[in-house]
Amino acid sequence: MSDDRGDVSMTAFTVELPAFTGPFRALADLLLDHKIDVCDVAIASVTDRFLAYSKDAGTWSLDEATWFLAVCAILLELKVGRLMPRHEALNEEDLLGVSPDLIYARSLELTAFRRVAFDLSRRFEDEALHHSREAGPPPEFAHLYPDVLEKVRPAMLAQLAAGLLRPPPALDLYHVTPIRYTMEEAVAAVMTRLGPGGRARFRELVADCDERIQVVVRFLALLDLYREGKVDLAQAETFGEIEVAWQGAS
Amino acid sequence: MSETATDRRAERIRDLESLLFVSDEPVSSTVLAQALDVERREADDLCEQLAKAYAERGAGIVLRNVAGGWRLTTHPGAAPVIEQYVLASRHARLTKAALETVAIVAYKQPVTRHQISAIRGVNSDGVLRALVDRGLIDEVGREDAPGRPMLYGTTPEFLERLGLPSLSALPPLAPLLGVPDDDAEAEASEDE
Amino acid sequence: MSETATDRRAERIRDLESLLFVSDEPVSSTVLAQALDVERREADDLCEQLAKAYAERGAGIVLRNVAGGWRLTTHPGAAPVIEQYVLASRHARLTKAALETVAIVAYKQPVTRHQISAIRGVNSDGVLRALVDRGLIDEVGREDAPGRPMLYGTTPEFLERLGLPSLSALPPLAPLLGVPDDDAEAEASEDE
Repeated sequence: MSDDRGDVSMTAFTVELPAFTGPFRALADLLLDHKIDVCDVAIASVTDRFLAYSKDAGTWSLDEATWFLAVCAILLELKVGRLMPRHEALNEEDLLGVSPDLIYARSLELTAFRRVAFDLSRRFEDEALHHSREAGPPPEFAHLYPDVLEKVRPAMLAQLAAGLLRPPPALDLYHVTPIRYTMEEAVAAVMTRLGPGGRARFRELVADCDERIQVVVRFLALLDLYREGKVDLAQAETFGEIEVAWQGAS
Repeated sequence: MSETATDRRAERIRDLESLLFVSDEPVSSTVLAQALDVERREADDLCEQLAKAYAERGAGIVLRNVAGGWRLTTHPGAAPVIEQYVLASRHARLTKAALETVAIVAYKQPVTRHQISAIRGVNSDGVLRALVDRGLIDEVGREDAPGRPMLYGTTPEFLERLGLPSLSALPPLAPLLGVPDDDAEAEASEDE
Repeated sequence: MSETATDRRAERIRDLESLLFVSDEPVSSTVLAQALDVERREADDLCEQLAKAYAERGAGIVLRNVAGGWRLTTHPGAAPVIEQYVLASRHARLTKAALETVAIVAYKQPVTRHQISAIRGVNSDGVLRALVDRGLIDEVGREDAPGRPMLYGTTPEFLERLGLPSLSALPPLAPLLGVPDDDAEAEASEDE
């Protein structure tokens, strides 16, 4: 019964985003099904809206709050995985709780693509030994088309010029503020400050951070370590100090 | 009579060779047939005969069916001489990430950027854009789903760069999937 | 011993044929000799042998010694077929190489021959000369640099043919380069 009530309330909770407007539950389903790109959704504004909604509703269902938090956590993880460079090991199925069989099938699929990619690279190389003739008809035929620009449009020239003059794409993070801090760095910083068997408060772990984004990345690193079972996190009261304790093997 | 027929065939091969020589892209057998005033099938026959003649005399030119048409290119053995002559090899090598991505697009097309990232397990936006810039893949439409995400597919240039006549000439993926997976088998038997 | 020599000669003719095939202008025997690593005289011999072979088999390609060097062209007998094909072609009458070159000159002028080749990644001398011959681009001065290389720009005829009042009427390149696109600009102005 309580489940039902939770469902009803969550259905009533709607969001208005550029990518989607409607019940949050429907949005979550679309995101988890990869129908909408998680990077197109500002999770912070969803959270703000949820808090406002909860306040207005006046009642708190533990079920719906838990469900909301769990979904947001998964979305954040997915988003981090998408945004962070070189976080190759991320496996979205792990996070989505899909069956191990499916994860296995997915890894086989990627392996197959990698093998095919190797085959393609050899074909590309073999084929690069063939050169085609781009010169077109010899000058004897020039009289056939006195106006060679007859079918050429300025936009076509612009496209061609842009294709040739475009700088090579660097690491692509166009949809986020440039992040100059890496997870690796942040993990190393957390581990240095904790030391083996050490304890610290989160406040201490980020004391040297200059920018908010640096704190965020360090917090994500902490979550990553928590997920791997290397640290334990405790928070006695809401908005209280977060106690971090090293649990790693060495 | 028979001699005249042979002469006409020789003349058609000559015209075919001239036509392929001036073209800067693969020429479909339909276009060739029209230009030479023959059946499409005969156009293909003539191309095959010409290709064989080149191969037999070890010519510096080869004729192959790529990207939906017939195209003359240089013999691979002459590549060192050509590359020295024309300044530089035009195409930079593709990175491992780019190869992996173009493979996924080739076999899964039309496919969204997000589906690609999901298969690769990493953000593939940058590599996807680089492949579009290189003309190997292109936007081919939008998926009929919320947000209407862009769909990507391979270009004729992709086939040309691989020397393949069509997408169906790509090596099959199924044998590489190795372990038979239950879903695939179930689907296969449903199809039967 | 003699067989090896014959093989080597066959290989050189193959390389020669490849080289002439990709070239869009007459190639001097000096350049051919250098590319094939033979004496100039032998390069001419090889060309004559190849020309004779084409003539004997009634090929669609002929090899001619014209002002400036050796050049492959089509057989005169095939001219009607070529003319029809060229006129029916739905493509722009300029080759991709020519279009690329004229696009670079239009947007980067004044620009040197060397800069164009560097941007395109291939030697563009022949294509450049053809565009000058066609009156679409012209020499506009010399760069104030060692060797004082020639600078190229587009002609008034180029603008006229495109129906543009002036160079500033060319579509802006910035949005196509993807760097400061419309979204980014909109965001930037919102931030202010």
